[in-house]
Amino acid sequence: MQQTDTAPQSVTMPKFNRETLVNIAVMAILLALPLWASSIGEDYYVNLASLITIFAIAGVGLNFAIGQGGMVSFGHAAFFGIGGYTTGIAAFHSFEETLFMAMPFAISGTNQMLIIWIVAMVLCGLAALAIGAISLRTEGVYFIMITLAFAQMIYYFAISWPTYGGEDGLSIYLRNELPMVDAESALTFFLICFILLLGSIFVSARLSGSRFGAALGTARMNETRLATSGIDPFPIKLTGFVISAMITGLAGALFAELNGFVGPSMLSWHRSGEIMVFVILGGVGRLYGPVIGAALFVLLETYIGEWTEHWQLLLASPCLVSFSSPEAV
Amino acid sequence: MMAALIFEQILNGLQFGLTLFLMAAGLTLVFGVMGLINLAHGSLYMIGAFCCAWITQQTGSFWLGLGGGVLGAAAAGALIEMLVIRRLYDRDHLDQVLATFALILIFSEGTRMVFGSMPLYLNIPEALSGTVALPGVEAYPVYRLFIILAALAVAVLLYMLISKTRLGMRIRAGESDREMIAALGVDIKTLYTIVFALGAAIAGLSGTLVGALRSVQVGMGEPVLILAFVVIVIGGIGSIKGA
Amino acid sequence: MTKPVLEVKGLHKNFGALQATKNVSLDLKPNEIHALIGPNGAGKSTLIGQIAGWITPDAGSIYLDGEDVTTETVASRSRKGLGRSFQVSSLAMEVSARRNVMLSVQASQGSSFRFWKQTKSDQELRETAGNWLKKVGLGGREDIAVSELSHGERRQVEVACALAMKPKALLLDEPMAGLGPTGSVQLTEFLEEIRPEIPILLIEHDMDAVFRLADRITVLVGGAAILSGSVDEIRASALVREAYLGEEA
Amino acid sequence: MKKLVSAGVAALLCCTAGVAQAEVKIGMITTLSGGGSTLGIDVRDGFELALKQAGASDVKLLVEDDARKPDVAKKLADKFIQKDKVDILTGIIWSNLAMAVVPSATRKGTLYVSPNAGPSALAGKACHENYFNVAWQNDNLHEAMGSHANKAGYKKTFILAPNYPAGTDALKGFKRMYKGELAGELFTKLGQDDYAAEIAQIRASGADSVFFFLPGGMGIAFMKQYAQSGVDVPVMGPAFSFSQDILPAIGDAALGVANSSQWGKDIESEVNAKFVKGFKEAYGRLPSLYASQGYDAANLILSAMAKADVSDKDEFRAALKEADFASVRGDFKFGNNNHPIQDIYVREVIKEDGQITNKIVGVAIKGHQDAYASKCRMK
Amino acid sequence: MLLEVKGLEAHYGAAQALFGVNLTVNEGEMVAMLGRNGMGKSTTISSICQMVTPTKGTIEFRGQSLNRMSSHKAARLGLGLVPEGRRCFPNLSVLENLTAAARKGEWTLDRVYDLFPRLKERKNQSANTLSGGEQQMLAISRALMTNPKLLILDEATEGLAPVVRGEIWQAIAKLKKEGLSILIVDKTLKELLPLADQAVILEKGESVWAGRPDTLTEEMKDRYLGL
Repeated sequence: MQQTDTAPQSVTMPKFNRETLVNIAVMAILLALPLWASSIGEDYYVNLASLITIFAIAGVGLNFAIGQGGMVSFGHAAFFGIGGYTTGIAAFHSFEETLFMAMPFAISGTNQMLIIWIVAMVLCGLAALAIGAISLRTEGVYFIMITLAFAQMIYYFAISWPTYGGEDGLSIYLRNELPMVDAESALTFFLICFILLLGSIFVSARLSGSRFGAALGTARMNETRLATSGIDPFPIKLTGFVISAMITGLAGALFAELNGFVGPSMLSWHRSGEIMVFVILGGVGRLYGPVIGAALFVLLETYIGEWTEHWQLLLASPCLVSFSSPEAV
Repeated sequence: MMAALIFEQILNGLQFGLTLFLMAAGLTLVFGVMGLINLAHGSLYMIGAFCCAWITQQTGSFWLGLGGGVLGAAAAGALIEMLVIRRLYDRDHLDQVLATFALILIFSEGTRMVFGSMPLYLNIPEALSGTVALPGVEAYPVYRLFIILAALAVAVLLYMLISKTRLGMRIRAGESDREMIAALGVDIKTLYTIVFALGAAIAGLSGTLVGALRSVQVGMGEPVLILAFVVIVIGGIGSIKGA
Repeated sequence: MTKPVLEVKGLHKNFGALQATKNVSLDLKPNEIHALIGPNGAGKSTLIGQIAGWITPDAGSIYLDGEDVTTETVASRSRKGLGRSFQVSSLAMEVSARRNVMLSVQASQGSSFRFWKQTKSDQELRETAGNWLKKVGLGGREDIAVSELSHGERRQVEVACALAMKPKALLLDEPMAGLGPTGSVQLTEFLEEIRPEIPILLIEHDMDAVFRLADRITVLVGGAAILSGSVDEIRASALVREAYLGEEA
Repeated sequence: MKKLVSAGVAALLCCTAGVAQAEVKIGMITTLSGGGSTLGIDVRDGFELALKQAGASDVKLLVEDDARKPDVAKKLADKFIQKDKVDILTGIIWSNLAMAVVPSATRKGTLYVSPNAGPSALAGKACHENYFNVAWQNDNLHEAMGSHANKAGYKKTFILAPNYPAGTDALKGFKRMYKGELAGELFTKLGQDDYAAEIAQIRASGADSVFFFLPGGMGIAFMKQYAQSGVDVPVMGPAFSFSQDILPAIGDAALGVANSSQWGKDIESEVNAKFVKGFKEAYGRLPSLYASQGYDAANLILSAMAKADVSDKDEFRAALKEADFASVRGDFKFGNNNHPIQDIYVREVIKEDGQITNKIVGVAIKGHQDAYASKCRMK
Repeated sequence: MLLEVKGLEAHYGAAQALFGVNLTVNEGEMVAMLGRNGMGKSTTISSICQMVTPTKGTIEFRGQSLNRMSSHKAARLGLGLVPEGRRCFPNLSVLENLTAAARKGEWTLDRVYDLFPRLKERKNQSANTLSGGEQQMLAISRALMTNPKLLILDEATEGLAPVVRGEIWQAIAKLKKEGLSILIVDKTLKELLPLADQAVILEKGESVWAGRPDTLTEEMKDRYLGL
């Protein structure tokens, strides 16, 4: 992650190094395969691509916290789940034609994706604000454990809330709607996800390159430097954490749409670990890393899972070697 | 009637709390001395239970199984310390979390390959089945009482080990100044392996005790691990008293 | 009497039973270099920590340019004009020297919550940072990652970062350590150069440098400032020899 | 996730029969790992046995493990429908999983034949023409036990079940028939394996009997801990708590306990004899009621295949509804909501040739239909 | 020759701390290492004890090369370190501090208590409740309990009251008399120089002078050691 600056005039010229080529290739394949699969009527593969895309968005979110801000959150499943449950609950009320809250705030359910996305992101942002405000006062292991503990609290909360399915989760019988397009179509839904992935990568890149990004990056590399430069690390990190949570929350909302189901497993700590694995597999701090990580993960799960039920063993072993060998990925 | 119920529930709570304590003690020991966050601690709990189940099945003796569970977990702990964990001490916590997360997957899948995914049920030895009358409760299961006593015994032994023996002194010394204890000629690597195996043995013991009560299955350690983490976060990392 | 830029009054700090700082008062006037010396364990780091804001004093107050900053955060003190360098380098190692200085520049402009405009195309920001680096003698080395720079060069970057904040006072914590003989001579010359612009509180073991630079010296022993005076006064003081070198002169 | 023995039966038997009609693809989502795996394994084995005995070469059965997780089941259903393009789904054990999978699958036009779960929602308001339950509506066995409790003269029963759709249905079912008073009512966590707190409450409640519904590993854990607790209040439950798959694990603690079931291995009929014998020969163990349900589910599908082509959905549905097959439990027909109308027996746990098993001791309810049928709009 | 250090260089991260240190200690000898603060004395000691890995140069102890040896193995060869800042284990009692790392030999608890009777009085007290002087005694005793061939004392009298200093110096003199080899760093030349057999001066990470202490001129003292 050497961000050594180039001379100003060459900044406008994109650098075509190997990583850029790999990124372009990965995105092109990710776009081309479902188009092809859809043309021969294999929606299954289109949905697989959507899954990769959604996981990639979740990874982009977490990568912003870890890769940019150095905040190793082990509780991002909380945001993924909140995003998912927002979709599930909105759809539930829309389907049952009941109100989310009675007086004084009568809020009805909705089946409009755009509204749901915004609500999901706002809710995740608020949750991250609360969790971050407490967690970010700690460091290192404590931060990891506290984020884990918060996610676990939300997990138990979801389990013990029978209105929304408790342990059983909620089914979304009909996919929610977007104006003008047929989101029920697998390909359309994939394209929506793909555009949102590009959007989240773009936003994350813009933010990283901004003044705010410079401050956040310094918080990761050397917090002392940041404070000495006269910038309070806490609000910077908190803002970064919130942004990261919002992106991951959007992914959760999309995940719920894709599966037509939300359940507490979206909130489990295994999920947090998995999102972290997307980030690590693709390389911490690499902008397109989560795409590669999510693709590897989903393909391994799908295809190695075909011939051995012990696919996780095959996933974990190389990870273990790479994490514990001196020169990490 | 009400008082009896409350008393019985207190005992049940005590039994559960003590099992958590055993898990948390192992975790904090490892964290306090090595500064390592070990997510795979729950796997050692599971390994203890499976070793016990297997040996009990082979030999028909629960007591051999119990011993085997503890030793098996300790051996597994020592092994992963030497192969993997040792490389993680100087790494950042992200690497520690991920590597031990990978260990969980490996242990879970490995156990599933060997033992299958059917839960195993252990039979409690004759001597421990049945109930005893306690003041306030007319009948309390002997085995639950045994867990309480065993966990208390381990807690006391652990306390003695840490506070009275030379090994314990070295562990505490290593906790406060690792470099200095090495400079005095104590092999810190071996010490760490021992501490890790000790933590694993305690986890294995609680897995074995609880496994016989409930069931032995893949993933059984994780809920306990997560709860133990919460206990630790609340109790403050690194202190055995906190656990 | 000129008004002091930095003033410390009656600072106390205990760690458990250990009295790390005992009623320390000192000040820094415009255009001067005030050196703080003392044997290991005399409480210099604790004192610096309190002045910079990492450690909260138990009693006493700290004034920066007449304003009480005793309860302010590190970042806020930096914004108000307290620049500092560290014993152990505190730079962001993975990025270029320029990036490190750019952060200080943007902070001094108070604009870290700008999310959209890209810093790498922000010519003004880049050039300002570049100028500071040139000033400390790192012209041509601006875009090299700090991890690739030598130890001495990193010290220079740190000073550039501090200067870019346009500080009212500089706090330099053992800037000569690890520089080697030539390095420390160069840095000494540089400090001479900036002395007219910014007063410096200098903590240093290198006595050659201290005696050459300092206008005033304060000796800290066992957490207390036992003596303050000119170079010659300190050299001559029996009290200092005894406390500092353990000799009874 | 996990792919087990699957591709199977058709391939094995391909050489014996000529191709009669288009191949029927069946996707089975069931629980093969974790605490509830014995149920899924028995359903699968019973299903496969029926196919094997029928020599059905035109059936392709795909089996996947849901690990008792709703999200996994949902994912598998999507995969079966989208990728493998199955005609019929089957196999789900747990009602919560069924609720995650069945409504959307049947709505998308896939047939679902339930060999176990029968949540009340799917029998009533949300019934669907593509959904057939070949086992029971969840409440049935519990209702039977409620009426048995009256006959046995219990006046103060303590009841408990896990907190999930089938659990709430169970207690509702029991209470629908039971006339005595309740000593207490508890919902436990699904998958719980320590019942110390519940047993303490039973002890304190002064109950004269305990009715519990804790399927799979939960029941084993409960019964073992109950036996050690020294509480000697008689227990009763639906067959799920004393089914053949878990009786050996519970051990002698279960002897003499009454339980309700729509099936028993001692029902005298040709088809039941063939099933019990075939099952023992093929798998070396006694069949459970889950196995019988899997067996019936397969036979129901086979009976429909003999009458209609699966590509003609309407005709095939009608053929299924006729239920023109020999059920191992005896008389079987579908009600308006595609749920069975059947007899329910009371069994007792006994020891036979050194093996712990069940014996039918009486009939609890005859020709029983579930309580939700009237809410279903289907005719 | 007990200890021989040749051309030692060491870094802390990117910062070079030692630029070439040469030093020898003979059996039964007391060698003083002199120099102002920050000149590399402590780093030299850390390098000898393998707490810092030297980048260049050789260290030989009792005929064995210590290069790349782990710190505990070096200690077991007979290096007894009394580090700068004492570094007693604060959460251990005095007795535990003494026994935790003890190795068999002529130094026993009784002998250590003879040397510093105050430690015996406080044997059950935890180390962080001791005064600075007592902690220093404990640090010295702790090193003695490992029965070292070479005792290394880094600033053993710094920051102590004059009376306590006196006690420590007496003990050091006693140890020397008993024939223990000692490498010592201290700034109180008045007590140190009469005791030492050899002296080495470090200036900015290099050894610039070595010889008998009585040949050290006032001019050199002022140049290298004075204020």
